[in-house]
Amino acid sequence: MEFPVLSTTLFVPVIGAILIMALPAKKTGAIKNIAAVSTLASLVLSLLVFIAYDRQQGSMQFTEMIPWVQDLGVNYALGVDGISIPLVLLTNLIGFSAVFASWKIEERVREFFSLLLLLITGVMGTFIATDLFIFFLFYEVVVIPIYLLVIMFGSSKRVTKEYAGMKLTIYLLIGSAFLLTGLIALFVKARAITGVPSMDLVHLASLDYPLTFEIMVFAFMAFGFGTLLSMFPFHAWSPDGYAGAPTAVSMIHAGVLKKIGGYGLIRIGLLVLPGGARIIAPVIAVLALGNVVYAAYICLSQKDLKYIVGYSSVSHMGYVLIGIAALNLISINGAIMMMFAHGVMAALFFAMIGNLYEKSHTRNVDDFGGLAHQMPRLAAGFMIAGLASLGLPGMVNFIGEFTIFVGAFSTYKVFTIIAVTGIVLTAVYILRALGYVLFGPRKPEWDHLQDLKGPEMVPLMVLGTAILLGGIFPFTIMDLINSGVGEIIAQIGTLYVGGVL
Amino acid sequence: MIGLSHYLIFSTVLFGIGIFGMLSRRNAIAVLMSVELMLNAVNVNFVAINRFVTSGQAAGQLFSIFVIVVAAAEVSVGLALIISIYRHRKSVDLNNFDLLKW
Amino acid sequence: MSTAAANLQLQDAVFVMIAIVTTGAALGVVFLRNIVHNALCLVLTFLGVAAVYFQLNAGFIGLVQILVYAGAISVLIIFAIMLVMDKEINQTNLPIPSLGRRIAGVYITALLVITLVLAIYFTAWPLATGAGAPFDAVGMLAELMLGDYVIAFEAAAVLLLVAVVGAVILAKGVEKQ
Amino acid sequence: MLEFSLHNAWLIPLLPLLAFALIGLAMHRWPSVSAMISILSIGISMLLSALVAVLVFSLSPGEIYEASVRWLSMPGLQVNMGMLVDPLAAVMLVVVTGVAFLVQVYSLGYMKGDPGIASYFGYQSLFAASMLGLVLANNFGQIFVFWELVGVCSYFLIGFWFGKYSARDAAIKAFVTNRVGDFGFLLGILFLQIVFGTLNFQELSAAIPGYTNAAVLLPIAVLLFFGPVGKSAQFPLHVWLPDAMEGPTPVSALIHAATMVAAGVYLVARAFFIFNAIPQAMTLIAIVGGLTALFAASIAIAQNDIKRILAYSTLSQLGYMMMALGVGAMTAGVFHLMTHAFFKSLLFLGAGSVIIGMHEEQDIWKMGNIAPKMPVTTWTFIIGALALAGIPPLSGFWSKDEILLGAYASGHTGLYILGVLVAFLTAFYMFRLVFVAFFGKNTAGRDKAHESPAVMTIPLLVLAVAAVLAGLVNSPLMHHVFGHFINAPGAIQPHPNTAIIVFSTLAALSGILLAWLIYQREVIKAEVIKEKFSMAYKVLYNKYYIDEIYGWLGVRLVDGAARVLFWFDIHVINGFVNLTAWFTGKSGETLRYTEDGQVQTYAIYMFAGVVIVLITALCGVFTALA
Repeated sequence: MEFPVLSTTLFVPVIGAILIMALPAKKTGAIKNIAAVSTLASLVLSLLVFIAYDRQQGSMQFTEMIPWVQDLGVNYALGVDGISIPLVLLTNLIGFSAVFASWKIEERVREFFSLLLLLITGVMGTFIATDLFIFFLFYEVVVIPIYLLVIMFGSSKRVTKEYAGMKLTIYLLIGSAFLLTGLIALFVKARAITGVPSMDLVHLASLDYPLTFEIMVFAFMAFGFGTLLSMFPFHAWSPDGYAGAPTAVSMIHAGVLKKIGGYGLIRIGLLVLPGGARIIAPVIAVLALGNVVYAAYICLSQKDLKYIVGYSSVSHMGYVLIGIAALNLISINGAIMMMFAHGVMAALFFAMIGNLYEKSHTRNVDDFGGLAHQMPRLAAGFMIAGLASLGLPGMVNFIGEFTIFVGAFSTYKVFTIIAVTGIVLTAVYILRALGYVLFGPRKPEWDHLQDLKGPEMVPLMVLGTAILLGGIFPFTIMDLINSGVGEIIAQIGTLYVGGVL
Repeated sequence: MIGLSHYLIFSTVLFGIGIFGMLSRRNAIAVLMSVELMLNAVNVNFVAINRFVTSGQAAGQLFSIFVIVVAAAEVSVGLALIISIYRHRKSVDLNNFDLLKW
Repeated sequence: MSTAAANLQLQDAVFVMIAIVTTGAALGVVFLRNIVHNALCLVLTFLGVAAVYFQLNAGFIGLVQILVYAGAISVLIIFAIMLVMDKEINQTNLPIPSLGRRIAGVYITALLVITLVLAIYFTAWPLATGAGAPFDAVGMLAELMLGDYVIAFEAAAVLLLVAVVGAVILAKGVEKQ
Repeated sequence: MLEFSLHNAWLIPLLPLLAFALIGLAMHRWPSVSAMISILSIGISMLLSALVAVLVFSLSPGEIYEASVRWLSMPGLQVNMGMLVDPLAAVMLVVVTGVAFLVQVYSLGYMKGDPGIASYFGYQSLFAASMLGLVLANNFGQIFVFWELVGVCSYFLIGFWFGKYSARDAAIKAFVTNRVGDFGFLLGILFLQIVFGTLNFQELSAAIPGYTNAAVLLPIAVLLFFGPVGKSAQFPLHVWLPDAMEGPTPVSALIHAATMVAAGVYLVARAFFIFNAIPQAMTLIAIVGGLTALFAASIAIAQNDIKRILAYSTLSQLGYMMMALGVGAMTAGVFHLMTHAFFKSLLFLGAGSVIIGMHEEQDIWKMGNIAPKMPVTTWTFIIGALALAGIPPLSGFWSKDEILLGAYASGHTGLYILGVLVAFLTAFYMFRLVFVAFFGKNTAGRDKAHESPAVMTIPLLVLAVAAVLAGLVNSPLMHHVFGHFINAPGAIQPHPNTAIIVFSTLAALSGILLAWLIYQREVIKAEVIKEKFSMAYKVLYNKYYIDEIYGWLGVRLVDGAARVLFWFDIHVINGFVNLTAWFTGKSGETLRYTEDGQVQTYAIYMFAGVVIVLITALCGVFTALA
């Protein structure tokens, strides 16, 4: 038996959480160190997986399987392929950064970090599970820490943190209810076809389902995953949720949790139900336009930095959605790249905003001005995140956007043209916000703010490096993604979109 | 010719009387007694079906024994509860016990 | 033949009589206003049911029924009545004051009985041929109880123990410090 | 050595990139070290470029060198990072590295004492790297990547003095306006990728002639042209360039006069085979170019800020180049790009020298007669102005003449007349500037003026030499060697026409004469003209109110729509969400009264449920029986 690298990656944070819970609450330093070490261990392991994955061979690697509930065909089955590795890596990059972004927390440290570590495990689990039941189980593991973290450590501005936490959680649960319905329908149908109960994704994907069934179940999944991905018009949780959440949760939520939606849509939606995807894809594409343009417009009128990034992440998810909806190799490659890219970018953004908020106790754009004088490093972080957000080449986001546009353009001409207007709107709101916060005359009332230093630099270094390396050497990630998506496309045959557009 | 149906209808009637008693009496002990009626109706079913359908086996009778055991436990606990309530509230009238309302 | 047939008819007549008496007693349990009368009717019902068991070739169950229900439980109930009665004895078993709930009770009871009777009528019962042959029910019960169902049997034992302890504590009350 | 430099031409952009990385990561604490690294790297790049150019121009025309590495690839999409070295690229390499080197040297003097010198040189290096990458690009994907990167460098350098509101806003405006152009450019690239399956210039140029579906090719060409319109600040996206003068003057010289804004012209020249396949697109380019040339020149007449005059002049000259390309005179357009790079950066650097000498004074009316105090600056500036005006035998003369010749020879007589008019206006506004700023009557600020240090004047002198001589490469004196190499199939190569030469020279001379009469001899009072044409003057002074119109549209349409949509989001979508929550809460509020605490009520519910289930089951049985 090989070394179970995925399980180790997955459960190191849990072990950390248990250790933290065993410590006395006063030992905050030790608690933070344990959190940092355990997330670092996961990060290193996932980097190893990223490097060691055999791209020529493709398919699921590092697989592990332990039978669990045999009557239902449930196995504790893990495995990664080209689609999940970038997201696992993303989770750990952000998880590690999130620990450092929360370094200044002084109240209920033990609760905070143990919940955070559980959250990281939950998110990671969804990406490496190859069994539907395990996938769903980890997804549910995520919900509770999120809720607790928001209502315990969040901040109240336009909406109270209780409202934000409740909204977030209920949306997540509504999405998961639809998801569960779809999953159960799938399971039952598959058992009716083969007579064998199985929750194995590969097995489920290999079956042919009746078209009406596929459409129905895909619609359920599109709703469930779409809610998770903040698909228009189910996006209302996202800006409020981020605004209310503490920094680390905003980072993880915007960075990776949302990506579960896109990941699920590809892994379960497209792979298992290609027929349904064909019919419903145009609908998703239309809604994606809603995301891109509508949310970008709203960003223009926002004053709270977290709302700007919150709505902008809704807008960027539109690119992912249209990439998925275009149903071709290039666009799906782009969608996954975009998920990775947006993850690191949004996390960096939230880390910077959180840092600034912690010191200045405001997030209102108009309160600031000329902060680049006092805090050049913070300004650099903001600039990197902002330029990545508007899709500057050299940043990893550009790769995602460009690839999505190329892929989507071959399927939906008009839609893509509308979606590309997003790059102009994004430039406007991002540059305005950054300009108003960072540039302009020095304001003496912010002279007491200290620039980033010590642990605060970690998110900037880790995430900034990821953004730049990914942007300058895109083939390192793209080849990996392509090996996974290529397999999907090969497996489900050529996809075409049902409607004429 | 008396058959299975007659026994079942007899038990149904017994059960119905039990339900009505349970729903319409205000004395807690009377309600408890109604419940006993229902349990007995169930037992009649077990034994009758055991006799007519799975003849030569004893599983149905066994279950009625278990029901009796559980009923005995239920009665003892139920009566103890009633006594306990009576000690505090000086009443066994169910209409007076609505502390858990809305 | 004729004796057997007569025997059967006699049995039928006996069942009808038992059923009428038992049902009447059950009605008495519910409708009489004196709680002590109710309790006595309940004893009668228990006995009637025990008679039905005997008729169904389930002598052991019948005996258990008499011992446990007509014996123990009835006594318990009467003791309880004795402990809690402090009112006019003829007003001890009144219907609930809410007319609506009473009507709802009537409706539900009626519907339930009708549907159950319909269900019984329309069910194709897989009747066993040659039913009613006597067999060693007690021996089989013993085997089942200590064989396949031993866990349930033990659980029932524990349940009884817990019930006894619980009843004692509840009835006795916890002393305040 | 020559071979080496050709095969390793990728070093040319890479060196400044390394310099940027070094400065950004390690050296930003030591400004002078940063500056040295930057200048050294661009200097080596310049030498390499020169070697490359020498080699390319010794090959036979049409011979090119291409190499590329995989960057982003998947089945159906291949974007490489490559290099395409041909005469066009070689010329651009020399121009960019040469001007960048001189500007960086000049910056040593100009930026002296600024606290942000290290980051200034970092951005300069990044800009040089991106611009050189753009020049060397062998496919549209790569060109787009560097296109955006030069844009962001421009953003950083315009906003370099970010403490000023105006600099901040100008930077944002520049980037956003460029983004509008890039929107179309990106769509054009997407179209190309989808239609032809490749972005490589060589492959496209092989495929386009065989492709006859004009209904597809026309939108591609128009969309692609969006990019140059934004980057080269053509009407109607020209608004950012004058504001971009908020950046340090050397930046204006390098980025917003000589190189980056010429990238649009370069792109049109590079993709000439696409545009040339569609006559309508060519006409569009020519008209946009011509319009911009005239429009900007007319605004330049009424401006008072020395840098703004030069900025509008740049706009106008870029329009000239576009017009040249649009009429099919590709050689002339690129030729003018090159000569313009030299004399316009000379003018900007001269203006910078004046600004420094006058202690941050930019209004020409507050200068006056500074010539004696700043001789080198003055005379080099005048050389630049003469070159720009197109006085023989300076470089501007040769290139401008080629453009007018091309317009005339290709049958675009209207554009030709427009071109002559612009030549006249150019000469006029440039010498208005020269006479007012350097020889004016106003002596208020003269005493404080002083000549700049050698580190600034030497680049001026070098550029002045280039401005004088650069035109010769495509003159009859050198047998039109430039046009021999830089050409495209289908581009026109007209024969020289003496009448046109004489005519355009006369136009320029009369412009200078008019400026002399008005502003030096004051035969005609400037005020009188201003009074007489006050309406026209106001319109010109306010740049045709285009900024105001855009501002109004921006506020009304974009911000207004944003507020409306936000209202919609908060009140309709969120409102719906909250409504569901409210409904759930209310129904719970109502339904809780069904829980009255009566145990028998609960029993009723329970048995009601049992009855419902039973009846349902029974119905099922009945249906099965029926």
